[in-house]
Amino acid sequence: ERGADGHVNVIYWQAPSILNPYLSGGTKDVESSSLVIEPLARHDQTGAMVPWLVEDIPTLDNGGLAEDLKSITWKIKPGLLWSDGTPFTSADVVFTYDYCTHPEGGCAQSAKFEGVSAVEALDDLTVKISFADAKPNPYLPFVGAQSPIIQKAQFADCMGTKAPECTSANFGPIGTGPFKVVEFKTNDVISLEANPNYRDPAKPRFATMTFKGGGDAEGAGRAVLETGEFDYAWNLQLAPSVIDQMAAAGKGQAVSAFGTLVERIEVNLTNPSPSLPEGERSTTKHPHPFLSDINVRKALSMAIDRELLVEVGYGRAGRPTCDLVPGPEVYAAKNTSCFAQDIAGANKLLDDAGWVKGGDGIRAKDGVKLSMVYQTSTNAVRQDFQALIKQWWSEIGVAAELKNVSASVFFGGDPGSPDTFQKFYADVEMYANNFDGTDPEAYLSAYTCNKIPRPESQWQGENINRVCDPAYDAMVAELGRTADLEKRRELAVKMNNYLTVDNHYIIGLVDRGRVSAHSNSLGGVVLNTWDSELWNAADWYRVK
Amino acid sequence: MPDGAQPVLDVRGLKTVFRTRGGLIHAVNDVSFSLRPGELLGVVGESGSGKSVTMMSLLGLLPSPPAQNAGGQVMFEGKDLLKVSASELRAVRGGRIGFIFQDPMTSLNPVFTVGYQIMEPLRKHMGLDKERARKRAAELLDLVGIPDAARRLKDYPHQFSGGMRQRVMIAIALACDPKVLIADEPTTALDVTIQAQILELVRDLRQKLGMAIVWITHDLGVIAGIADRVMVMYGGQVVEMAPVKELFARPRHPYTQALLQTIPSLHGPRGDRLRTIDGQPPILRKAPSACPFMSRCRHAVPMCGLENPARRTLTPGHDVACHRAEELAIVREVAHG
Amino acid sequence: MLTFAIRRILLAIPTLIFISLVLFLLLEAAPGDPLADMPLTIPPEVREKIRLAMGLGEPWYVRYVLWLNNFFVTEPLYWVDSVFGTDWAQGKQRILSYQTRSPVFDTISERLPQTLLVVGTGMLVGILIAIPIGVISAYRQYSWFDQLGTFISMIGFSIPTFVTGVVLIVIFAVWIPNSSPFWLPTIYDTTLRVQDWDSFIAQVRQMILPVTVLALYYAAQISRYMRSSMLDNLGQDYVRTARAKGLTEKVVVLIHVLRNSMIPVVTVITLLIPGVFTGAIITETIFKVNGIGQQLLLSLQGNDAPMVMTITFIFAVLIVAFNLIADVLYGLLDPRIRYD
Amino acid sequence: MADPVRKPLVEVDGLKMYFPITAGLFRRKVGDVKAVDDVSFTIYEGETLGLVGESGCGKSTCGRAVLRLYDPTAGSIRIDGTNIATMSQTMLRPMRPAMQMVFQDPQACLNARMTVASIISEPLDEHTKMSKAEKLARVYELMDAVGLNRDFANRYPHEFSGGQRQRIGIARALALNPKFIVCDEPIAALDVSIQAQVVNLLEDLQEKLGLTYLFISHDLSMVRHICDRVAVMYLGRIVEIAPRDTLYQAPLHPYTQALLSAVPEPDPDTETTRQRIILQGDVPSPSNPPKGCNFCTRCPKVMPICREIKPALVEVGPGHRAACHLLDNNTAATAGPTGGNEAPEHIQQGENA
Amino acid sequence: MTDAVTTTSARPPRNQWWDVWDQFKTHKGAMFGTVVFFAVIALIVLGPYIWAVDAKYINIRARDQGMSLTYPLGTDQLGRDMLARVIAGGKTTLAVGLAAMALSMLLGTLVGVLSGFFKRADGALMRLTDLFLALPLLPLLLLMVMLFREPLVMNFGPEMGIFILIVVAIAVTSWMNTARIVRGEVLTIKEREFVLAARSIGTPSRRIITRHILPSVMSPIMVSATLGIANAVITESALSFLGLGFPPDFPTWGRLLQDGMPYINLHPERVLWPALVLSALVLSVNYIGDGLRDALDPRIRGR
Ligand SMILES: Nc1ncnc2c1ncn2[C@@H]1O[C@H](COP(=O)(O)OP(=O)(O)OP(=O)(O)O)[C@@H](O)[C@H]1O
Ligand SMILES: Nc1ncnc2c1ncn2[C@@H]1O[C@H](COP(=O)(O)OP(=O)(O)OP(=O)(O)O)[C@@H](O)[C@H]1O
Ligand SMILES: [Mg+2]
Ligand SMILES: [Mg+2]
Ligand code: NI
Repeated sequence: ERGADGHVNVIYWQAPSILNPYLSGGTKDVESSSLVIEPLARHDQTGAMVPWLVEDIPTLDNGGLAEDLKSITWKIKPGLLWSDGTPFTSADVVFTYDYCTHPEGGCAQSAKFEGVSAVEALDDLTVKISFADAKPNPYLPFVGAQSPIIQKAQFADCMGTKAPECTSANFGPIGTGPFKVVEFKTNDVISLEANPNYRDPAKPRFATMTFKGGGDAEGAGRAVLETGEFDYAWNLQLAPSVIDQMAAAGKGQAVSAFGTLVERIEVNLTNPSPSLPEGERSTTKHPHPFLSDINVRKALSMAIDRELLVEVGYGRAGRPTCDLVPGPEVYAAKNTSCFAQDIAGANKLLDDAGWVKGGDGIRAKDGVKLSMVYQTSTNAVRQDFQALIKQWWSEIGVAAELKNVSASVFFGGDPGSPDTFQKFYADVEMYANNFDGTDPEAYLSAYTCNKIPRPESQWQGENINRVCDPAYDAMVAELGRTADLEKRRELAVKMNNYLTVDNHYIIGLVDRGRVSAHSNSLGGVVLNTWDSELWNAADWYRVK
Repeated sequence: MPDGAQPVLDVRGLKTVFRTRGGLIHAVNDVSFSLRPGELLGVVGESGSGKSVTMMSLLGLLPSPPAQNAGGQVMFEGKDLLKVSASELRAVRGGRIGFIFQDPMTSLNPVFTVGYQIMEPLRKHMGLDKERARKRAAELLDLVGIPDAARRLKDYPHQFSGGMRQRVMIAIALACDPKVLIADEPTTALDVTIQAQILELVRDLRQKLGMAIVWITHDLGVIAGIADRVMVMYGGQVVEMAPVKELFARPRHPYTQALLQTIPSLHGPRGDRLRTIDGQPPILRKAPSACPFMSRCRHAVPMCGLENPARRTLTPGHDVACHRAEELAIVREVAHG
Repeated sequence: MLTFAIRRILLAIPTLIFISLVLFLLLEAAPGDPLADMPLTIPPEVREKIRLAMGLGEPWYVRYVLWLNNFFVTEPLYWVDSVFGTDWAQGKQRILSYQTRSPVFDTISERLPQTLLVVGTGMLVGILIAIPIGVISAYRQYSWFDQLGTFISMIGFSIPTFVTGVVLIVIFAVWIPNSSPFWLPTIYDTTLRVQDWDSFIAQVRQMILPVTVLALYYAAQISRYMRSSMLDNLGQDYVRTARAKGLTEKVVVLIHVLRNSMIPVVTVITLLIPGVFTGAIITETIFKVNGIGQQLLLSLQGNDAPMVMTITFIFAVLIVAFNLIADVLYGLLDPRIRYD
Repeated sequence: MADPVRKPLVEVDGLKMYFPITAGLFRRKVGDVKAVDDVSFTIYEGETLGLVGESGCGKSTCGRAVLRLYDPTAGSIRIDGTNIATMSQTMLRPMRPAMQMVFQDPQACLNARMTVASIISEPLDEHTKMSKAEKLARVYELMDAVGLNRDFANRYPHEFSGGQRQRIGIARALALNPKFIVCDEPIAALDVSIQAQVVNLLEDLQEKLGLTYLFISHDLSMVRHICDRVAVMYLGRIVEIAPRDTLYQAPLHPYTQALLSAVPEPDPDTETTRQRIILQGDVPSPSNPPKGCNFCTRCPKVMPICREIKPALVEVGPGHRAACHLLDNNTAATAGPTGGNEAPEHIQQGENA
Repeated sequence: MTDAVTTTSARPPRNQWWDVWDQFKTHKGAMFGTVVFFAVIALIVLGPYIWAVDAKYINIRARDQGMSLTYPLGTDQLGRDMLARVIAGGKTTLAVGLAAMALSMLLGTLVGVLSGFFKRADGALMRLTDLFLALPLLPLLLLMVMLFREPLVMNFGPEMGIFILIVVAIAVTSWMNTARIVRGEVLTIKEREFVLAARSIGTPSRRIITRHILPSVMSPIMVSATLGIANAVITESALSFLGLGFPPDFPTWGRLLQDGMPYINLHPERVLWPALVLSALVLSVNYIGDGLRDALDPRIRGR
């Protein structure tokens, strides 16, 4: 029965700053708002799509998807109400599209609507999305926590430049989700209560929820596992031994699941040397003096003991990987060739390639020393990885100078800063990235020549390694034309292998799962890495 | 000078030492004196001779540590002040015995009004309520010659000039009609014209209130003007004690003699060179076994190094602590002649 | 005194404007991007659009003047409107945070209460501990109490709050089972409203740990000042005068000496007060008090320039203001000092 | 008795030293502390001029201004014929050795962190290029001269008695063989028994080295002992200046008279019988002196004219000048009705001087 | 008529520092502090010879060990020897603390003395101080790191370059209190008679400052300096925390503390030891400061 289980406490150590995912792409904001506003369909914990506000998933079979892949038609469940009691209609869906694609709105999720030519309401409960070109993967708009439906009535006056000024709407969106916002304190806390108009009268089981933000992963884990003050803690990026020790207190348990997030080392194929004139550093004008050599890249990869990295850094929340695309099941390449650490092999490889160890133990060839800068963002686990990897590399005669940059600078796209991951003023850098949903197309398409960050593009672009190979560009184009799932799979694996095990441009390290924790008394938690973690909060209940 | 009356204050064999890092300092050695009612006892001596320490140790006002009483008794109203309880002592301080300190600039608390500071002892010792205490405080200020007294009660010490602050100090000391007033160099920091004002005031007050006063000073001129008897201190000891005229006319201790000769006179014949007392005051590190003045004394004999001369009565009322007091009296007489 | 204050205020205006310019340029020049927080999955073109929507397309001087105008004109208008129900602001654009897209002043005013409560109480408790410790240490200089006090305050000074805080959490929330009455919450509930006795107790309990950490930190500093100030004053002549008046030691020390000793200490405390407004970053983070300090840290990490700019500028204003207040207080407490 | 043949060493003419008082929003100058207000005197080579007066009357300021430790507001200071009143500090530096100062508080004027040797050799460091050994030799010489044991060279000031400290100060002043020394209350902080030593030392040095002193003091008996001429100051002005004996025997200004009568005599017989002039009240603030005669607020012989017009310093005897309307009246009484009219003119001259 | 104090022969003036030392020796707290301080120094300087283990060597198989004979202070989460890390961290921490403190004192004293001594410079310098006081530290540090990190690292190598950067950054943001205290002190000392005496001798201002003013403001400077070391050490740890500090594999005590925090329950010794040495350092420096303050003042020295 709705509200029977009283109160639940959730802690996210990153505090949500806004409840409108269209104005902020931050995970914390997306996930917290997913308690309130919902998309048409979601992915479940296996990555499979499940209808959410619609009757079923449109497919070619059920006719929801046009044969030419140029349109998709969603049928909304009848009788849905917003939390304020007004009916949920296709007009809201259309409005959401208009809202996000308004040219002055600065919508954070506009990529979701890329290629969409029109969104029309066929009737109150039917929405048709048309694409400019055939779209092999049409399940981007309105699927997943990033593109939920917002209420037209509430946001009608918040279009374009007005968007950020609608504070009360942004802080308290009216939704169809299990909870509604009572009070939102930005970067601090959200008080929620059960949505009286939620479609399932028995849900949610909790009458109220406190969604607290702030602090650090350690404190959040402690609050659930050790002190028992909270019921659910998100994303415990902590050393496994620490989590185990906390869990030993017996107040709660850690749960984990895997998605597409891969911790990797990106190899710079261009020369980042500070001696180059500004504007030419890390550009394709100057190939990297030694990382252009595949043997060096391969040796770097071979020297790494990924299993140990997992053990040290992620425990249950990680598994070794050589790949860029570790999931979902259908697209996973499942290479294992790199799992065994092979220092001797790496040494031999380098010896054979003519890199000889000097008196200082560092290899060199033609006066080029294998000495590099290894950067990453500031984060305890990454720093441990850096230290470990640095040592392994030193065993194969490669020197690394470690550098860590505050995450806000590293991931901030400020073209003025020398320390961003895109500018890549280092020889190798380590971070994690993933893709939304279950389709890797956009993700794999990043490594084309035209997406190389360069001064002319204000250093924007996702091709961090500066890979530029017409063959790869061709594969990207082909993937964009292929709708057949099996063919897409083959192509994706090929592309993955091209970037990783074949060329070692990207040295995959750890397939990072998510570890969250919930108290023993919180039932119904199903950790989902393909969507919001809180996707099924309506089903949560108190274990009696 | 009411001779023979019962003394109000009788000090016997007072000894005070300081425990410092460098060892003991015997600042006051066996000082005895008595104060008769209504009498003004002048205390002179060079700087560091123990004048202030003596007076402060009477009332236990020295910081302890390092100061420590090493013996003696201070009889006041039938009780030994060195032995009474802390609360009894507090009743005497400010109530029965008033104290005026040397430096009027620093002896008043800068953050309280003058009125508050005068009223404090009144309320404490006489149990006056606020209103009555204020009235009395105004009377006192008026008494010490501060015009517009009632209004000035609200002023802070820094709004008063040095001379006026000293008057305030006097008012505080007089607040509870003390039997004894101890004034520790009350005019040293003041100008001559202001000093003259204060001296005049004290003469007046003495007549009006009739209390016994101990007046410490460096200035023999002041002593000559107001004292009934004089106690000369040197090296923590009393070296001579005599009625004022007697002392100026017939000083018996070489130190007193030298002291009288060092000061140039305003009117007398102008000598060519001032007489000096050469050498250093003694360092009081050990209990005295010799005459403390020996090293600077022109008349020292071997005897002086062997034994600290005891104080003896030379003529009635005139005590000296010198082995050669009798001879020197004659020497000086001759020199005068 | 009044002219002194006015003079100082007039002098402060150019200083503050200059400070604001320096701050703005600093933030401008500092590396970092407000979009760093967003997932890497958001493509660059979208990011560029978002940046434009935030107003980052304008040159810095335009944004600076805009900020000045907003800070000194628009925001006060809004404030007046909210107090008197007028409509002078007429919907002018306010200073919006990049992160929350909401007016920074709303966020600040939302957070100020808990910061003031927790950090303020921390300081207050710190002062209340420090003063007696300072007084006793000075009065009994070189006694064991004094030595211990010195020792503890040095420890308090040398161990960072992130250590003391966590140690307290481990002791009071982990080792002590949470069924025990001595168990204390470690996560500050900012939604708690004190309505009745129970919620009052809950509020007190959740404040104990952060307040303790802060109090230790402040007490360590202030007790040192207190001690040395007391020592200075205990040696003064007026203390002897007070004793000679027959006052009890209690009155002498607690009225005469303390009052004088407090003069420099009060000004030291006054100068510490601006820190109360900006909160204690580390303590707030550890205990999730989510006050101004934590917001500043978040904004810095998120390169939320309008928020950082506004908070730091308010801080600058407070520093300047409290410097002035300290001087005025000094004049009020110490009658010898008259400014004119 | 000013010997006209003797050469004047220091000539001070119309010296004014005002300290500005600022107030208001913009720190505008609203007035002056007239610490020294139009003072003129001459000191002849080898003589000692005494400067006496109450605390705060401007004695120290006058002494310091004469040495250009302050920049005077107006007036000229001629030392050995050179006007130093407006000279720049760098030009002045070579003149410094000729004029030195001994300070009132022997504790405060010695840097507690320096040894005696380094204190005494500071002037040598500044003005000579002596070697270390030479300097040490000179320091020992100076210490001998002022009667300090050479062993004390590396002790610190606090280890000395007041008199010894003052000797250190005097040794420092003597280091550069000055001609002229301003002694700013050199004995005020000393014990009576030690005062005599210092005064004797000063006299001996004067005799030996032919020094000229400006001796500032408020101890009238000591001034009488050491000085040849005495100037009495009140509230920034000289009220009377005369050869010593004249002044002490026949003081003309009521303030001088009061001052002399206030000095207690160490003689109980005269003390009890003496008639004192007790002045009432305090010295007015130098920032707001009375309109007429500065002394009019306390003067026992005050007349209406005193509250209106500042008397000028007039010659009343050989080398004896005083500023009092009483004296005008005396002269007026003898010089006839015109004298009364002359007075205002005097003032104007005095003001303009 | 001999002086009460007579000695036989004239000794030439001896070095003043001997007197300072003589007095210093008598201060119990200061001697205790010195002993602890030198013990810490000895640990840092001699430690690497006695305990010749590479602080950066990762022995992943031996991670998270408790205290044992092979690992006297245990190992960290990567199996690095904690004792070696404490020793190595001390070197950096102490160097940063001392250097930043020295630089901050230098700046503070310079500004304080100039603004206290020269009336005309006062206004401007005090506004400057206000400005720095009101500046937020974090953006300033971020900016400094961004602007200067690369050039410094290029010229001095990664460790030295960042060392310089951090020292300068800490000093630049912490000199203001010293400046204010020194200014206040200079203002009073300037009015003292011995300064006037120096003027009357003709000593130029710059030598008055060096000879008279500076030694007299030593004791407040000493006090700020002792607090300054603690402050610098703690700021350094905060900087490491923000990723602005030394390279992450480069231990400092602040970083050891940071690193140990998550393990406080599991391996409390990882926090305990760095905290212990850190406190010992700060405490000893404070006591030394106390002793020096007394010893530098001949007036107290005489007692
Ligand atoms: N707190 C103290 N610690 C150690 N010695 C002290 C202390 N107070 C006073 N003395 C010593 O006691 C002796 C007597 O000092 P006292 O103050 O009584 O002298 P005095 O005669 O009053 O001198 P003055 O005329 O300068 O006031 C001196 O030698 C002094 O050094
Ligand atoms: N630097 C200054 N700024 C403002 N006023 C000053 C300054 N120096 C002195 N005065 C004022 O000038 C007047 C004369 O002071 P001065 O020190 O010359 O007096 P004095 O005769 O030497 O007094 P004392 O006998 O106390 O030494 C005093 O009122 C004093 O307050
Ligand atoms: Mg005394
Ligand atoms: Mg003077
Ligand atoms: Ni003579």
